[in-house]
Amino acid sequence: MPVTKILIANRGEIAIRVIRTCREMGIPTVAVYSEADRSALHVRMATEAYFIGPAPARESYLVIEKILDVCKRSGADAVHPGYGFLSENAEAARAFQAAGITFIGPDPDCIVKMGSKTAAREVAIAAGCPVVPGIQETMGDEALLEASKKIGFPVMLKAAMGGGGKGMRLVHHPDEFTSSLARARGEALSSFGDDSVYVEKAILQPRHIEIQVFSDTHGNHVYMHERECSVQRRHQKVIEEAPSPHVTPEMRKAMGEAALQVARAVNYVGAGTVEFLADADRNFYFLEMNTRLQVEHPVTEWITGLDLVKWQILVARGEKLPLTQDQIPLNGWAMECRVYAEDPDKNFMPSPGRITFLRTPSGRNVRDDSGVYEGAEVPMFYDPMISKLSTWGSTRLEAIERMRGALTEYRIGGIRHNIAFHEALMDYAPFREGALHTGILDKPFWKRKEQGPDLKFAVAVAMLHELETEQRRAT
Amino acid sequence: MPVTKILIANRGEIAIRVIRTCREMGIPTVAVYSEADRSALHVRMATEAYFIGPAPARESYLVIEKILDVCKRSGADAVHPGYGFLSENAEAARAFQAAGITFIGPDPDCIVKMGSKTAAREVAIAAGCPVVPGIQETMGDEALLEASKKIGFPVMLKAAMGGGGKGMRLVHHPDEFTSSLARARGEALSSFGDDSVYVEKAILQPRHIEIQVFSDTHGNHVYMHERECSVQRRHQKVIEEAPSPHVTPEMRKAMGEAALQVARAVNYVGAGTVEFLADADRNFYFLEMNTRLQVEHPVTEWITGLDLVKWQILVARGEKLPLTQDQIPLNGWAMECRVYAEDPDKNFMPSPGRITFLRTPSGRNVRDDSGVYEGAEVPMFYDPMISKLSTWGSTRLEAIERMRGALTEYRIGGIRHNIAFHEALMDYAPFREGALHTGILDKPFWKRKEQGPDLKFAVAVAMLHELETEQRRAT
Amino acid sequence: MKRTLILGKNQHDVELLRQDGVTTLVWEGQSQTIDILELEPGCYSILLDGRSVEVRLDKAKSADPEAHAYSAMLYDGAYAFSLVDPRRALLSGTGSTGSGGGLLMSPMPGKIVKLLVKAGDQVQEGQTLLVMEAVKMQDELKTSTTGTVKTVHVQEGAAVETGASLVTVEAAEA
Amino acid sequence: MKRTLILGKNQHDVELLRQDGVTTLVWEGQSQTIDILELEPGCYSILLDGRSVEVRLDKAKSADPEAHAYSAMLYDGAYAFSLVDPRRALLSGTGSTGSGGGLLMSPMPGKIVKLLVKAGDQVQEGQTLLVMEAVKMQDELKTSTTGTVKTVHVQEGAAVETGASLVTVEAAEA
Repeated sequence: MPVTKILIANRGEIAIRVIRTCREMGIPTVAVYSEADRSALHVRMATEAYFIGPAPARESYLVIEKILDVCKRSGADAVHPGYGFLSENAEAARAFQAAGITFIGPDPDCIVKMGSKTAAREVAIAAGCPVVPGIQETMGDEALLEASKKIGFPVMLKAAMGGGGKGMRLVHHPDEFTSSLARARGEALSSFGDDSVYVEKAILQPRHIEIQVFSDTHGNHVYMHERECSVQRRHQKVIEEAPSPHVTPEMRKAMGEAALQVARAVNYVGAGTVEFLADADRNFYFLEMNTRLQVEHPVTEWITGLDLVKWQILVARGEKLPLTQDQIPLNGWAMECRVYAEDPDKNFMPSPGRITFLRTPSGRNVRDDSGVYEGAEVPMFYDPMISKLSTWGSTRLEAIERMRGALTEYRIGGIRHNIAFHEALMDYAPFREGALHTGILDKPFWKRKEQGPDLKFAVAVAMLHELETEQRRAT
Repeated sequence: MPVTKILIANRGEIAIRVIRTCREMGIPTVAVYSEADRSALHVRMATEAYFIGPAPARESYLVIEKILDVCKRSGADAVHPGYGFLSENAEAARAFQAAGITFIGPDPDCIVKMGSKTAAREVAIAAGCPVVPGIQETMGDEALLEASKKIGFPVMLKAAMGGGGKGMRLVHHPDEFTSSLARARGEALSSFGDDSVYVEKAILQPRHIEIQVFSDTHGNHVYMHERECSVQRRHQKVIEEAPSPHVTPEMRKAMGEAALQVARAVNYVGAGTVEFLADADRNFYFLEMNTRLQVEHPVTEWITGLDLVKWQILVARGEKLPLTQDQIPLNGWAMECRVYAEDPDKNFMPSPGRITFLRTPSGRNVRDDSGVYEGAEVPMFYDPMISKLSTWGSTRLEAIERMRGALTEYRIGGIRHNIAFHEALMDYAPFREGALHTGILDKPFWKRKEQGPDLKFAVAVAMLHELETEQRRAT
Repeated sequence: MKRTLILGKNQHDVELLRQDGVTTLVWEGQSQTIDILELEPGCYSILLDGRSVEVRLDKAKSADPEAHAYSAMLYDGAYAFSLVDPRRALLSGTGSTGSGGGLLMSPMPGKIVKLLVKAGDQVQEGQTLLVMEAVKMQDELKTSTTGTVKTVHVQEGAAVETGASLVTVEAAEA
Repeated sequence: MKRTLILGKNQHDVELLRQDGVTTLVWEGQSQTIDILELEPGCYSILLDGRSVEVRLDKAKSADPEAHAYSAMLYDGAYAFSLVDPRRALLSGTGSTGSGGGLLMSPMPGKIVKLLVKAGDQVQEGQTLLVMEAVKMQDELKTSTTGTVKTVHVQEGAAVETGASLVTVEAAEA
């Protein structure tokens, strides 16, 4: 299929990420922007840029017809959806196909199948991939309680159409069951428009470990090892790394092969991620499959040296995967911090606004995937992630120390952000030791550091100096 | 030897480079600055900073007593000299030793020996390392002419104490000999205070290929493969890469082992570089040894994944080399462009001044070792190199395409610079094909590109808009 | 001239002396030589007996013209400092200020959803003065000063920037 | 209002039309829809029928108050453009200007080492007008206009910034 001009149906850092690879491949890019994004970096960096409507995503970035219209106006013959927005929208993928435009992602049927947790679980079971013990059917309240008793508490309630942690509830005891279920259904309904809920065995202190898979249209499938994504806050990933300190070579191979079984079972095409929960004994269980490029793909790029966006484009062109399984490298260790416009002192409340000052870190084995610039506006309408800072080291500790150095260099003015929170995490003993699980951030470990005496002295000097200057000016 | 606080006797990007590794290792740093450098980035990033005198380097950065004095005031117990300045100054190394301060570099005797081209050549011959046929003795004019006739023209005249291409002359025919020799002696005298000149067989269209070596105080020596540095302008490196497109695995091994023979012969300690000339038939000849960290060390760091500054510090502490020869990796390909404040349209005249605008490239496998920031002043007193931009790719072509993309993102305002020159080089066929030799830039290949129609239109729009705004304001 | 630097609940006597080309910071009676360079407006490179520190001051808007107060934040937006005349420091009861002399400032750009006090009201430390909204999340803003509401600088429904003055509370005499 | 854009030896009739909220660039009679946004002073994001181009204008100092000329450089410091009234374009003989209307500007910060002309002198295209020095290298600055020296804006020994006006040459009538 021809991929000669790519429309990027996204914004922020992922749009920049795709533009960079397209530049290297000599492919012109088409950006789209809402009213809130005329001055955004992706508009400045793309070859072309077109307006698609009001700031709310459902009136711009999520409107399939508008994206199709820009394809026609610009002559783009392919669409890269990034992550979020239309990336796992089967209707969009179908609409592009129908218009003769290459959708850089898997087949719409595959998106549909993997978009339903229950259907995905069925696929995994059929493919011989281990799943968490539980009842995959959605059912009434009474039946769910009975099923939970059979599985044995603690159990986890999950929204059938869910994602991102919404509609998930841990239930320790039958007594809490009814009220927890009501809340889970409520969240599921408001978030996904569907109150279907199912029940699973709860894995306590689980690790979230995922396998990057890649497949072409010729039936070739490879895995690019694992990513460790256990460091989460409210089910949202905060720090990702590759490889995982928990995974042995044997476990890596077993997880990789289990993930490929799932990919093969759905004739997967392109970049995909099979997510697993792992317990302390290195048992692992299929969680879900994301049929798109993942936010945290840079850590995989660091340890393999591969360009995942380039591979996506090659696959979309109908080419074969450039490497076979035994040619996929695994070198050193990579770490990624998600930098958010949010206030760690105020319960991580989003902090949109104008970035009045920006100094980004650089140097050896530091990568900053940023969607902003000095003077840029962080709109209140979208996800407040402004950058992904990643580092590589020959060991995990080296990657951590490099990350801490890079965080020290990162200066963002005008908005609140979570740099200091990440700095504290780099020093947090359970994190450094690699004793990770998805609840590692539940214990309040973080307090903003007191300023050292030198910083106080310096503030005094700067303020006295400014006051003097002001008074001199006034007289 | 204790290395608990490091004074960096340098400025610019190399001072930043050393600070970054020290931060990762938890070692406090001490910067020194001249009158021209109070606002320089290394002063801002170091733990401490001390003033050492007027702008000219001979009154500040080159004054050994001033550096020693700051060691005492700050309690620094080690000095990292960077490159240039005191890095190959045996007297400085001795003075630090005498004061009980660790000099992060080899023994002073070793610096002396390798500082003289003729002595270095004797070492190489004795160590069994091939050298360019020639007469290593310095002698009178008549004797030099006779020797040249014996070697056979063309010959190369070289300053015995020289470096950086100064005092070098290619002589094609005996008729030109006398006048060329006079100019070579004149340049040698004014540049190095010594008019001694020797003669060598001229290698036509040679490649400049160098081997990075590393040695510890326990007699261990490794090489970290080669760097290709043939792309030079007036004997100054412009672009470096690793590995070299000219070097086969056999040649790499032979060159590496020849370099180690030299290192062993002088009981070398620390980071060093053995430079070779190579001809079209893959013969290689010892040129000189640099007893310090090289400007272009990042390309070696890219392909090996190693931190050369960290290794320098470990060796200075008396530790053993972390890896043995067969553990030194070689992955992919790396490219480095030296970004200068200079005007390629005006014969590369230096262009000091204030950087009014700066946007540095980022993203996957892009590294910018910069010594400046937006608002920084590039002083007229020092080397006008402001940054080293390096990229890595799984192949040479990928590294080149990534470099071109990164150059496109690099925006520097307020001063002239050579970004557009590097962009043009990335498209220059002999360069892309890897047909490199030290004269590749002698042929004028470069003309600044005409602006495309879109840029002209946009300039018209911007100017008309500004004019309107101005006129609205005036009325 | 001596001033009082207020950091959270602490206050320090500070003074900058300039003599014979040497600048000295006197902090609670202790002196150290300093060198200060303004790199760009509000951004300072400061050497304290050689130790290199960088400070970026974002002046917060103060609606109180009499204050002579000088509020500042570091680049990470997390700390608030004030510089006042020593007499005022005593008067305003800064021993219990959160963001400088009883002045509540906006921690984010957003909208004032609800005002819960008016001038003259008596308030207690920890009491909610107003509710703000940003990105569809609401936040209750509390005072860290016990005393009397002197001025309410904003109206319900108003859009405010980070650092905007919201409510000034005059501390009760201790 | 129509203007003439001068780029090196070329000149183009240009006009910006604004109607019903749509802005149009007319370039030598050809129209295209444009969208312009000032990102920060002097830095523009421009969409030309969708094509995204960024322009950073560094205004060069012009010492000629009558010029109405508008000189600009892109961020890489390499190109000079002028915008003039069409009548002036004819008068000033811009067909042979280098950096805009016979005005020689400083290409770098440096020192004027030697002035070789004075007001009233006749000069030829390519003739050296003065010698500058920067970083110990000297550079001869030549005119690209044949005509008469109108004004010498600098003195020997003066330190000048990039873009400073040095010498204005009035073009001879063709």
